[in-house]
Amino acid sequence: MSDIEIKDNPDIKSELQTPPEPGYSEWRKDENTLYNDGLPEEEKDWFCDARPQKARKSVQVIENFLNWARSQSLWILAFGTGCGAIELRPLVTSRYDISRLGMQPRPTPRQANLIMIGGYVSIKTLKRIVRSYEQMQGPKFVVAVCSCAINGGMYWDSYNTVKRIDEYIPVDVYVTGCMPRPEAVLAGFNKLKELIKAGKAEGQNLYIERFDWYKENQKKVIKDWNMPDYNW
Amino acid sequence: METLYKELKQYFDVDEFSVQKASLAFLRVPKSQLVSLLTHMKDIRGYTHLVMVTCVDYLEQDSFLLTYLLHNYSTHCDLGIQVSISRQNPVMDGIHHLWEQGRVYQRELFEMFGIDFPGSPDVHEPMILEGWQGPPPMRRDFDTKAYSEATYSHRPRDHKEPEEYMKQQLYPED
Amino acid sequence: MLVLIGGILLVIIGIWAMLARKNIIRIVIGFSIVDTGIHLIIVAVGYIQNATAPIIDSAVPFEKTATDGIKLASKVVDPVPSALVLTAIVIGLAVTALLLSFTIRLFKVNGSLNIDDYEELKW
Amino acid sequence: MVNPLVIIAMFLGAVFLIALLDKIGRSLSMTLMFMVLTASCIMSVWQITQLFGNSGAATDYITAGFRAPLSIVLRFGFLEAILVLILNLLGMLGAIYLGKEFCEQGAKPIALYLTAILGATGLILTRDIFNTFVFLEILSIATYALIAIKQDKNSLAAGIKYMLAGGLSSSLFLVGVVFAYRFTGTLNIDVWLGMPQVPKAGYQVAVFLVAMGLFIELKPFPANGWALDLYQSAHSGLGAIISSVNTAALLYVFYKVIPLFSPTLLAVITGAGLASFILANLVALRQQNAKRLLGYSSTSQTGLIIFAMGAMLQLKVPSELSLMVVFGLLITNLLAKSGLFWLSGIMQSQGLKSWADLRHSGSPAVHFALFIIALAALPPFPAFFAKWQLVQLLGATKAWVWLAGLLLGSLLEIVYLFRWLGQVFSRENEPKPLYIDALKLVPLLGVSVLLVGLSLLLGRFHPELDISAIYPVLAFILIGALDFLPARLKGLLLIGITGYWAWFGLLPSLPLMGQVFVLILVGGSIAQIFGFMRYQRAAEGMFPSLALMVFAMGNLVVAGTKLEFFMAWELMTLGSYFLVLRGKNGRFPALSYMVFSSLGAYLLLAALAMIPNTFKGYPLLIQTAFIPMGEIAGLLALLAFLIKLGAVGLHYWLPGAYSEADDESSSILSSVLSKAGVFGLMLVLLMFLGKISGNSISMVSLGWIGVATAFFGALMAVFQEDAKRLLAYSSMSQMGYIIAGFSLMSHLGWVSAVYLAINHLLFKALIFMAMAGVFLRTGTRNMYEMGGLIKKMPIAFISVLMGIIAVSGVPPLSGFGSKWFIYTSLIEQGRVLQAALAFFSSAISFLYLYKLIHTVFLGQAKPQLSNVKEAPIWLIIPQAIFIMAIMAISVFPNLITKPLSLAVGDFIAKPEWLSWDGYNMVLASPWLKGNWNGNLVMLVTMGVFMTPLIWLILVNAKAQKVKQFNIVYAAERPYKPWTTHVAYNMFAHYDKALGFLVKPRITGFYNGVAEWTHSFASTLSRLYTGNGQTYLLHIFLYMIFLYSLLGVN
Amino acid sequence: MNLAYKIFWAFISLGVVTVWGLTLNGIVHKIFARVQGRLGPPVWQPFLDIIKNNSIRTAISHGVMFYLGPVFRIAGGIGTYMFIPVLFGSVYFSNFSMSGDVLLVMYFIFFGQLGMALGAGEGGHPYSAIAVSRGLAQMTAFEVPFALSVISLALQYKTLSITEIVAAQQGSFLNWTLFTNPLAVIAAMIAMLGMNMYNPFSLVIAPQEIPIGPPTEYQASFLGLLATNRGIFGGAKLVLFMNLYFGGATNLVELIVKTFWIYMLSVFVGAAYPRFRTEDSIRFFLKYPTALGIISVLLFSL
Repeated sequence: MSDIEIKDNPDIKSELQTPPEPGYSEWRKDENTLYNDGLPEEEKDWFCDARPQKARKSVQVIENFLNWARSQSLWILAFGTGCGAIELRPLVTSRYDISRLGMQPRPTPRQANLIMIGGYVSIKTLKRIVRSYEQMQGPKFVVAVCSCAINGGMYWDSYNTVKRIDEYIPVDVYVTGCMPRPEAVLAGFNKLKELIKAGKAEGQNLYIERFDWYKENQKKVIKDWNMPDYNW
Repeated sequence: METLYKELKQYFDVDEFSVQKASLAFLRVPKSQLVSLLTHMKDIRGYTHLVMVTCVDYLEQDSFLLTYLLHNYSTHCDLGIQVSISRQNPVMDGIHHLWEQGRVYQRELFEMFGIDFPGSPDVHEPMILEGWQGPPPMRRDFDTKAYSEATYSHRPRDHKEPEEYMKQQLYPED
Repeated sequence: MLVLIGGILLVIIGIWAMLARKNIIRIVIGFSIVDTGIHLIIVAVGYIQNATAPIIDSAVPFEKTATDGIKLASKVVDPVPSALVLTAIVIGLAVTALLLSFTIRLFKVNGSLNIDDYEELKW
Repeated sequence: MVNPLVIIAMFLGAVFLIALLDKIGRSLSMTLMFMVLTASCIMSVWQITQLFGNSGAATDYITAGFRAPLSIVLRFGFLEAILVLILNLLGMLGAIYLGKEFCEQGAKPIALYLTAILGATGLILTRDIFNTFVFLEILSIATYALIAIKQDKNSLAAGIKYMLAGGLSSSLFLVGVVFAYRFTGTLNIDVWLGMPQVPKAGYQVAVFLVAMGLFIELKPFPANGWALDLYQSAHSGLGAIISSVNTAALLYVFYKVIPLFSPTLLAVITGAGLASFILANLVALRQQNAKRLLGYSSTSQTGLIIFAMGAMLQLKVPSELSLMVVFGLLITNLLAKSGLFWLSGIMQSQGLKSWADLRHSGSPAVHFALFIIALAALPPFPAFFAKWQLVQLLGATKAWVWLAGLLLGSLLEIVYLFRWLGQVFSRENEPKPLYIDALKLVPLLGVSVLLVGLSLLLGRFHPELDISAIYPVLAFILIGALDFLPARLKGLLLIGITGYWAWFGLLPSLPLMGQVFVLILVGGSIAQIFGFMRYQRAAEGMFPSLALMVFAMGNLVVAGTKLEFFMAWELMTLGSYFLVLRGKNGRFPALSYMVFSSLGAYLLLAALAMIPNTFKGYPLLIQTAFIPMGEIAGLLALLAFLIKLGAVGLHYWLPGAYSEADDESSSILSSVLSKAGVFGLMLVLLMFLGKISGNSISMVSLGWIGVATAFFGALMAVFQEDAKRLLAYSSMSQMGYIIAGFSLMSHLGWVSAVYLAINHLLFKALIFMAMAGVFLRTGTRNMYEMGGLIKKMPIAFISVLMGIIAVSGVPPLSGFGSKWFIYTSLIEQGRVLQAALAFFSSAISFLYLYKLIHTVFLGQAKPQLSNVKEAPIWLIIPQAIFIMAIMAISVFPNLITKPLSLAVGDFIAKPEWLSWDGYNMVLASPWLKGNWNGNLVMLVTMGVFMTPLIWLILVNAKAQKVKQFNIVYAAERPYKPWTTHVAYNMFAHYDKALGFLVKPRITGFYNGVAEWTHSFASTLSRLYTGNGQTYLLHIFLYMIFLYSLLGVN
Repeated sequence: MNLAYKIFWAFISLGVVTVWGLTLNGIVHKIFARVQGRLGPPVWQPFLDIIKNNSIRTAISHGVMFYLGPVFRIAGGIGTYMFIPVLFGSVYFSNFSMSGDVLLVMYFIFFGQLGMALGAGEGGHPYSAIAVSRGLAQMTAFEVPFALSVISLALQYKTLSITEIVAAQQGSFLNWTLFTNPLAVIAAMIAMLGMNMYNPFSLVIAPQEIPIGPPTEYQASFLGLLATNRGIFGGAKLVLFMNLYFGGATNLVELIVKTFWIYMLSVFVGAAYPRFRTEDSIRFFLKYPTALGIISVLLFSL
């Protein structure tokens, strides 16, 4: 369990790059509405154009209890985004069995709390990741597995692979390795649980706080946008 | 294979015949004769299976070398038919009428090398690279590293020598 | 009796002509023959052997009865069929004339007298 | 007193005068003609009034001063006067119609025309057999000559054929007359009639020849090719005269001589008449030329009248009755047929399809419909009463073979007549503008007025009919006359008069059960009339039919006599037929509906013929206990009502009729009209109460028919893509439960059946009305083309939701009551397997109901439906009414269960073990115990529904509302609503598992029957080769055939 | 007993069945895990999941019917339970079973399914509709043997009232329907396999084909309600089957023991079998179980 590196992401990010001051960018109509410019005109009716709002927390005591419950019932979005996703199979089967931690794979992002970025993220995959992430209901957590997700890994000079996933969605826990062993992933999950219990895994609100910044980053690389600005 | 080559020689301007092993050989054909040769191979010679279509960028010779790999199920032989086309005018005749799956290869070749196949269905639709705006990425004159550095931000390296760091982590008491 | 048989014969001949000939004029002739035959039959029906003509004069003695008006004393031919025949002949004549006039018109319109040429209306 | 000689002399004089007068001026001769015709009319009217005043007045007039045997006797009695009047009236109308031809061609046709009328008049008047021959020839020759009005090849050729055949038959007649004279020594028919039968063979031959001469002139099938050609080619004005005046006169002559026939000959002629009726109708099925079709129809009608004469003479029916029958048939045929011939002259083309041009022509279309309905012997026209009487007589004398033949022929007749009607009125064919000579409309108007006037008189004064029996017709006329008004006004008017009539006229006179059915049939209709008021403009033709149907349904319940019941039944069918026909693709469905309904009606007619008459003024519901009904009659009547209910095997018409009508009409048809069948079924079973128990084989089989209907109806509904067809099959399925409920013959079973009927009315009308709004706004009926309409049409969604909960029987709505009743009653009676099948069907109903609501209202909205908005208020009013009704009987089930139990209790006593404890309905039979407390169920459901709802709102009030494409789509996004919407062939897996049960076998069977009939008709029609000689041969062969039949007998 | 008491005890009894139903769910997951050689989640995991789902901060709704779908579902579950007497002879645990008989319960089961189907339908997700169509299709099939077996019971006990059916089975365990009418019980138990949607009849959820099925779009507290309903509705069905076929229960312990073992049948079958296709499932139910049901009905109607 020692060859792992766990980083508490928000701290890293704040020292790397300051997000822009709150202000209205061009795709944001107002406080509550989005432009959805990436969509053809006739499809705009079919997508919700509301801007996500920051979620309020409950009273601290209750929130602590709820955080505990959340940490005990993490449902993973079963979406293999890269080669690291193969690690989920040993994790759910009898050898490691994450179900004893209250975790289970869930086939729909609506019902999942945790998305596992399983390795390299190409532009095409990034688009799907963003969509799935936004479709999850918060509080939601991101665990990025493999070095590719951290710094590009062996795809460090690829024309089509993003190197830092945390520029596009807020990541709670990174698990290094190429690929990390299931034990490492498990340790990552445990770290996430600690963060949740400590009330530090507020990636969802972070995403909304820095929504414009994230969106700008996403749109910079995803040229073929063709989806609403926020996938409800 | 040799006999096959000799027979083909009578009808087509094939050359640069090279045998890799008993069941695999390559030969080269002029661009204009490719489709008729492939038709011949498929309909008469029994090379009914299109294994793949691939391309090599010979930047120095200013040409793309396309390789159509065929397989014969009765003799279990593979034949690679190569054709060289100009890099300046990368247009090739499609073979999707012979093999339906040919259009997928052709889409890929267009996307990655910019080789056009007029008439091939959806050939200009993006396949893997959604919304790609740069030059075809598999061309050798495309500098992927420069592109990557310009487009994607890199995580600054938090430099630690692995050996020392691991020692520190694992055996801090030493 | 001979008249009756002759009449029936004529009817049969006429019917044969109507059914077997293709020319409309011949059919009309056949029709006339049938007519004539029928007239003969009618007369034959009324005829009574050895009777006189039904003219009430001195040649035919009669007596009055209380119930039935006049009672003829001797045999006379039944006058009614004879009267009928007269009417029938007139009518037959009229029909034949009409038939012929239609035939002529038809010939003018279409130029054919073969009955098989007029089969457009069917089913 | 008028001496008929005056008429004849007048005609003759006019004929000669015209030749002269015409030299002076055409108008003079025309005036003379009309004067003569008018004069003879006036004389006959005068004669009639005279005879009315003085019944013992002499009617016989001798000529030349001699007494009967020696001189010609003319009779100008009551009957003759009426006939002369009608013939002359027709002659006058015909003359108006032919006015243009007369003006152009001058004295000759006018004189000939008058001669023809003279001949016909003379035929009616004379009592001398040879004089008959003379008048016959006058008529014929005049007609022959008139043919030449139209000088084309076909007309002339047909003329020749006609003359040859006519000459031949008159020759036969002549020979017959002479021989008869030879044997009887008299030419006077009356004297002849007074004589005892002459036993000689020769005499029989003579009578046979006389009969054949006349019979052939009457154009019996198949010795009538010449006549058909003539009808087809001659001027339609002439066709009208031949088919009406000539035929009527000849028929009257036939009527005069028919008592002379020996019993064998009578039987043969009667049979020949019936055969002519059936086969001519059969051949007519394949006919596409309108005039030729009319020719066939003429043949068949003549055959029918001859059959009626013969049959009634054979059955020794009193002559007044038989006269009434013959006269009714004859007069309807006269008027309607001449009217149709005149109409055919107006049309440019004789192809039946091109008759669609009539549709927008105004009054001619109305006339056309009138004539067709009159010909089809539907109420209120004289032929209906005549046929009714005929069938009653045949039934009373147990002449089953005659009866069957008559009904078969009538059914065939219905097919082609209504196919024709459908061609004209269906909206499928686009009409071309039609230019009509106004003068030619006069005769049409004349015959129509005569027909309607006669019908109303007959309906008013028919001894078996109450005045209320013609209310539907009056309502039809009233609303029809106001048809130019906007739909809303008409709707209000209709609601007003129907409501007034139902409240003050129907309800007070009825027992409780009758009131329940009035509530269903009339009340349900009234609520739905609001839906019909959505039309902005007049919606021509809709409201009159609706009025006809609604009033007829009301009459059905109050009907006291058999005739009242049957008339109401037929009028209801007619009204609903027009509603179906009005639909966009209504032509074929309307036809199949009409044909099956008529089949049912004829079965009913036969059944009614087998039971004694009932009393006027007392609803049948009360009388049933005293009506003895035989088993066969019961079976036939049951079959008739099962057809109306669409029981499996007899449901061919159902999906089309219920789905192709206008949307509101579909609603009223499937929710209300089907209950008329329920009422009929109940009446039949009432008659068997106490005689047949619920455990008898017949009732158990009926129960199986019921549950099978429920099962197959539901299963077929599952695989429909068209929402209305789905609902239609669903109606069929529900009818199945009702049949099963009635078949139990127990108190509980009947309560459940009537409960189901009421419940079905409520939810089916609710769903149909809501869906009518959907169809209106979306412009399609295919469910897979809709989707996501819940946001656009929330009220419709709520209605359909309520409706489907009520259909499926999910508590707490009233639907569960129907399920509870049906299962408990079935199990209580030991029909356990039927209960299980019923349960299966009701489970299957979930499939189609979910399909209905999901594919239309849920799922993905389509871009082409983005402008859809809520239905007009007129469609929402009935929905609101029905929702309130459903809620009321759901929350307070006693509102309905107790009255129903009382109503059924009038017939089947309520068992002790069925009781109410507050709202709790307790069943404590020795065979089954159970209970149902609808009120408490509702309260508990409300409670358990509200609790989690409040919790959810507390926790999750601020859920973000998203749009239709904000769905998880395997990390992709959907692109097309069409492919994202699961709708088409939704139950493909069910099709794989059970689809083999609903392969269209029944439909195939009936289609096969239709095809075979048509090909048989086609083969038969090849008899008419068009060759004049062949026709002559036909005549000879036919004669020989009939003679050989005589020999056999 | 006045109404307030009645409602109070109904809530108590509802609480009992909820807890027991959810615990059973937990046990089932544990058992499945053990069969697959895993440790499995803790038995109380369902409770945690419900808390978690209710504590989700954001939620989306596709419309009113989507919103009401889970409410219908759980109302169907609670309602079904409310119409079943839980403990024989206990006035406290008889709920509102006087509202109707077994027919009411059989039809009230549809209430929730219908509402849920509609709500899921408004979600607009194709999987929802596919799953519903499968579920309904299968439902029509397994209702046949179940209905036959209930009819057979009605013939046997001459009543449809659940209380009276239970009463008739008191005395010795040999009076249970299981022993007096075994064919009907077998038919009904096979039908129950279909009702509980475990393998081989897990057509609706079918994780590999139409993941999750109808609730694909449901999340947060909607899902919480659905999960709660799994406990209640499952419990209600078990109590119904126990009452009809296994002599009912006179105390809570008996109830727990009996329902546990009834449930285990589905679980054991489910753990051991692969899945049917829809049409095969329909054919299966309409063959053997239906035949058994018909035989049992005929036996008692003769």
